[in-house]
Amino acid sequence: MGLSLAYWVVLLLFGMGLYCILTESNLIKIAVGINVMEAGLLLFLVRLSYSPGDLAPLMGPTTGPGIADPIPHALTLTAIVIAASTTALMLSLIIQIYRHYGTVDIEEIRSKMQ
Amino acid sequence: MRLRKIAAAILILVLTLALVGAIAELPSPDERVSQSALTQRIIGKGVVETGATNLVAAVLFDYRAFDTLGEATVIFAAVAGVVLMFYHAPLHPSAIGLSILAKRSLDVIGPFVFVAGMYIVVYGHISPGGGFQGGVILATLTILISIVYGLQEERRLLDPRFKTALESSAALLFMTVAFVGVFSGEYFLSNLGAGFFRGHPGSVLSGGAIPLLNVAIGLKVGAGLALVFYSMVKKEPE
Amino acid sequence: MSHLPILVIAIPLLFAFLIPLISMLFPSVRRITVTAMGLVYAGLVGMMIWGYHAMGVDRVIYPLGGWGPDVGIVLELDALSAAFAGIMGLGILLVILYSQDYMEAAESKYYVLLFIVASGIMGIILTADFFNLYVFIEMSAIASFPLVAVSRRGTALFASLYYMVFTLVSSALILLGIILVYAATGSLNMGEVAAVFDTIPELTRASIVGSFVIGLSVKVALIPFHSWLPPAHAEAVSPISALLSGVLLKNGVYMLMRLLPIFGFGDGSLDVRTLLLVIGVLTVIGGNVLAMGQGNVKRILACSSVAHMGYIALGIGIGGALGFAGALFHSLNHMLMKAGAFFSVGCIADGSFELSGLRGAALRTRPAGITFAMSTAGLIGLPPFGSFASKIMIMFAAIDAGMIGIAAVLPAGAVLSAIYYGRVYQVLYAPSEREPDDVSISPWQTTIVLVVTAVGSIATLVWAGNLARIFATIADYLVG
Amino acid sequence: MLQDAIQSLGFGRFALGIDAVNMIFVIAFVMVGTMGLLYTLASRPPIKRAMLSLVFVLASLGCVTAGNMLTFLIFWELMLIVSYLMIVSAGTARSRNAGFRYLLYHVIAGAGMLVGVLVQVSATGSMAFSAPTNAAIPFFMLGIGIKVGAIPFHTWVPDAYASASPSVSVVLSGFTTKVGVYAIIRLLPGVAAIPYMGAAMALVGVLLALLQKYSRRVLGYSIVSQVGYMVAGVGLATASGIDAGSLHVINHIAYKTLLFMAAGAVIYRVGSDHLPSLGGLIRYMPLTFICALVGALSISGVPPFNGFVSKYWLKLALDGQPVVLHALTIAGIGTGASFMKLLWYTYLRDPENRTVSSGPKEVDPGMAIPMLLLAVFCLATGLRPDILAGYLPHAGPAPDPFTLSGLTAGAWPPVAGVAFFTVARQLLSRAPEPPDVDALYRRGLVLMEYVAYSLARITEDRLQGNLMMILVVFLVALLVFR
Repeated sequence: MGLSLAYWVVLLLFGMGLYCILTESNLIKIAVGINVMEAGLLLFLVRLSYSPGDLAPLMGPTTGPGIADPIPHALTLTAIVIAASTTALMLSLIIQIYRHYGTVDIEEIRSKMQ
Repeated sequence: MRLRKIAAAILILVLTLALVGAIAELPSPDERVSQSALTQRIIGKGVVETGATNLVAAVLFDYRAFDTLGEATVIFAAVAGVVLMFYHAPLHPSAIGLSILAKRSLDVIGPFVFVAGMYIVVYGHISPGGGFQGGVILATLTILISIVYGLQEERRLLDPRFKTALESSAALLFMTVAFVGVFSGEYFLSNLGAGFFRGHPGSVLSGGAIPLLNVAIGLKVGAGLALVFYSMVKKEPE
Repeated sequence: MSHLPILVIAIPLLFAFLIPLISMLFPSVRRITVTAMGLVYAGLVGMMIWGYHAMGVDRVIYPLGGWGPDVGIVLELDALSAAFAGIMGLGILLVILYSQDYMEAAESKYYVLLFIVASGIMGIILTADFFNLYVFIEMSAIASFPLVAVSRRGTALFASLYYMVFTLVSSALILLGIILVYAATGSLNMGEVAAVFDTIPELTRASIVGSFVIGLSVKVALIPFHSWLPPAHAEAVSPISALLSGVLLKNGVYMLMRLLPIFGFGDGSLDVRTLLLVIGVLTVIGGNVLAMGQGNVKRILACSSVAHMGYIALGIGIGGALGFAGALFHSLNHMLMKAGAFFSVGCIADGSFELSGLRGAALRTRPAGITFAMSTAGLIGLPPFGSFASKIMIMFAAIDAGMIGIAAVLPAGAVLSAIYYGRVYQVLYAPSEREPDDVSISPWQTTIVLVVTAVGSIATLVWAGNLARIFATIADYLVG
Repeated sequence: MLQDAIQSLGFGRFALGIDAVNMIFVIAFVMVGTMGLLYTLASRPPIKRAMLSLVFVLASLGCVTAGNMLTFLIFWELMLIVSYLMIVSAGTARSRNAGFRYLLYHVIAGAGMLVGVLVQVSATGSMAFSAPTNAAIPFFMLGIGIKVGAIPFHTWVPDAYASASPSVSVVLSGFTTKVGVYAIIRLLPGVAAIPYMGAAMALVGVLLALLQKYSRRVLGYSIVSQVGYMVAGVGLATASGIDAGSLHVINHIAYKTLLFMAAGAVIYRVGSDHLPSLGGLIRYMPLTFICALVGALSISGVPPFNGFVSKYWLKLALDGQPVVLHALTIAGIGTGASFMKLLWYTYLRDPENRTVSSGPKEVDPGMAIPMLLLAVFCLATGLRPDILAGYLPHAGPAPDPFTLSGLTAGAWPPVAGVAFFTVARQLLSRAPEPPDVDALYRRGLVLMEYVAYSLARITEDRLQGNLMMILVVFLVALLVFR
């Protein structure tokens, strides 16, 4: 299919992240998986705004005709911050869980909860 | 377990292939005509309408400043959550810090890191960067201090209560700027329309409220992330 | 009226930013301040709804920063937003008031997060911008994760993480949908997207609708996406359980109601109605069956929330305006009853909510013992409680559409819920050996909250005629 | 269009009113309700329980005077809530379990009614009572069937009434099933299967009543049997059938309440209603015995008591239905036998049990007065059937029962029943209490709860398996619903 390479990378990241969430039993790796998945989405958003040869959306004296769409950039920034916040929160939860159960393995935690 | 891995792999493969179809139908950004009316408008009039030459900052702090308020709140919530989570958490970090060599090095580069952070914050509306990016650099400074000098020293320099107060005050600064629009008869988060100083686009004193918002966000993010780090590694219960 | 739509979002945020400062500088006045803040918040929401009503227009648009819908973000207040703002605002106020007695020693961060949730909910309800919607979804979700874990028990921590992973995956799906919307239309404003939605290529349209519907279904906890809900709602402290079940679940409901008409119910490519009907039936039956298999009062209530979301999904899935109106009405009722049930059970039991240890507990607490019975009877769907009327509306919509089988699912769910609530009554209201005089009376503020939920769930039946007419007008305007 | 639909649901338009059809029900409920409340008050219950009884009577009055189906439904469910509270108010584990089962039965009944009513509204466009559409009939059959205690849903009747506290079961026993009979008149006129349903109830009910070992269980099963008569009558939907059935309703309420009062009096004085351990009470409680006797004669249809009149009219109305008619006649024999058994074990035979022979006292006047009043009522309306005939729905010319053929037709089944009991007494006393279908239901319930428990254990706490479901459904939605 006629997708550019960047889109394949997006799908690859998205799929890898999902696969990691679905199969890893280590909580930290699940958190990493979520981040990878979100990274895929954000790359998609950024790629949408850019076509080869575009300039960054900084208006100066040398403004050319091809300027990248600034909106996805702004959205991406926002989404990155949100992803970082959730990651911080999730990691702190995992730390607390580790202090409680002495493990970050999801199966072991489940067996200890019963 | 192996079964789940195979199932997950197949599932994700099929799903991504299904998404390929959806993406392939999208208008390709490689053709210049695909830029929407919205994009063209912002590229065309952005500088005039906001006074900021960094269009990303223009979108982030003016056209879509409400998103930025939301994301600042997200950080605030995450910080509150982390602090809540570690409210009574005892842990034993290194209290001594690293060697004298590292300490002296930090003494030298510390001010530069601070200046770099502030620069990125203050110049956010005319060059790449902005409150979030600069704020993160400011927060790394506190992390460096706690690693090199130990948490006790960092705590002595920057009391967590001070950080909390700084974070809240910075958020309140953001709100104040946002409410100026309301009180001047314009709308919430109005920028130039509310009478903020336009300045000459490209200079530091330009872009109306955007630099102010950048500073507020920078302080808030810096204080917030420092608080997150401190909460995660702190020693004594407060 | 002019600035009220932004005030209901900005003022609770301001409160959230102020609370740390206040509790640092004047710790003694925190309680009264928080109460006042809650009342101010609810008052603003009330004024906004009243103002909207008084203006008599279809929609009020508030351009943020003065930018119109073509460039910036606008807030849009229409009848659906007003209705949900009322439901959620009341719910939040009750949660705040109830927390004051229940979480006496709570850290100030608890209320910070609560007000952030309050603000995020209003943002979701009022915004007319897709990406802004995502920001507010995340805002209210992120503030709710630590609230679930606030007790710091191991099970609560794990439940919070479980909830978090599910929510993040669903948010990622929603974000995917938003990105596709932007890529396909070049716009993020809901009205503009709705105007051109039919021109999007079919595969993309299906993917957009699919990712939104599935993402939102996870948020609404429809089966088979429900499994995060019972642990999260059961392990949280009681006011937060009420917040999650009574208020936050309605976020997803609101978004389904707001977005599905924009997507034309996926006509042409993805048949959302059939999907919702299938999932709805599964959810009503499955949720109740799961509730039957629990031995913990709060888990039972949590699973029954799943089932009630199934009722609402059915109401939406039936497709007609009447079903929509019934789903709206049921949202209101479910908020009152489920919040009331969680509030009451918080007073009845402290610490452990296992049925085996609660013999006769409801007889020893007043008025929680009585309000618990009332709320749960309402959850079964018996008169004189409002859910009777909303259930009738949804069933009637199904019968009118020729789906008697779907209509029969709702009372079947009621029968199943009678089984497990009957079991709960058998334990909670069994006289025990303890002296009858050690009845514990709830503090007055808690009592007010309990009475409001109980009386409210009756009042919705008394005024069912007017409420149904209001909700029908909204639904008519939405789906025509 | 939409507003019309809301309008047709009739929210907020509650209507109550008395007309020809429900007049007799109102009279019956008011009269017996008053007696029952007097009796309840005389037993000095906690004030809450007395209040519940009052609310219950009012709710059932609301149910029969409801002017539209929504009002009817609301009162129908209110009755359920109140009667559930009344049953469990006894405070024993047994009453709680019985109350739980009662709740389930009647929630199912309410569910059936709700669907039926809505189907009806959808067809006619209003909440007014109307002849049922075909789609609504099965749902009404389910709902009303449970309410009247139709086979195989009858088991809640003895279960609930025998487990509640005695004063409660006096009030409780009169109303619930009768409301079901009223619902047949209003909502299910002219469904051919209903008279047969009534016949089955009459037969099975009396057969099981004969084999019970507790007096209130005998009474409970005989309610099923007697309600079967009414169902057979009103199910005909002819003027004479409805009249006869309605008359039987008021007669039945009177004598069955009387019998429950007598049984309750025995429980208050002796502490038990276990038939094998009672006996000889005629010496200590003669007044109670007389009342019980009047009740037993009335229910067996012995002239000139009131049961005789209504049963006679019923049989006339059922002329075209030989199967039903014969079933009712056989049921009449069984009724005679079971009430002979009741009287024999409680009052007539020599006591084997020491506690009884220690000499319980006669009932208080507070309890005796309502009993006597009801006994007088039973006799008076038996002698002068025209007192009530004017209030019947059709108030048509009623045949005089006091003819030779009428008297013999009324008298022979109870006589045969007494004879049967005398002959088969030894046999009956050794017969075990028969199993009923509710053993099966309880098994089913336990099985269901076990399945639910297993399902809940299997599905919960499986983070990744459940996450995968999201993707599976997403994929299915994308691929299938396209």
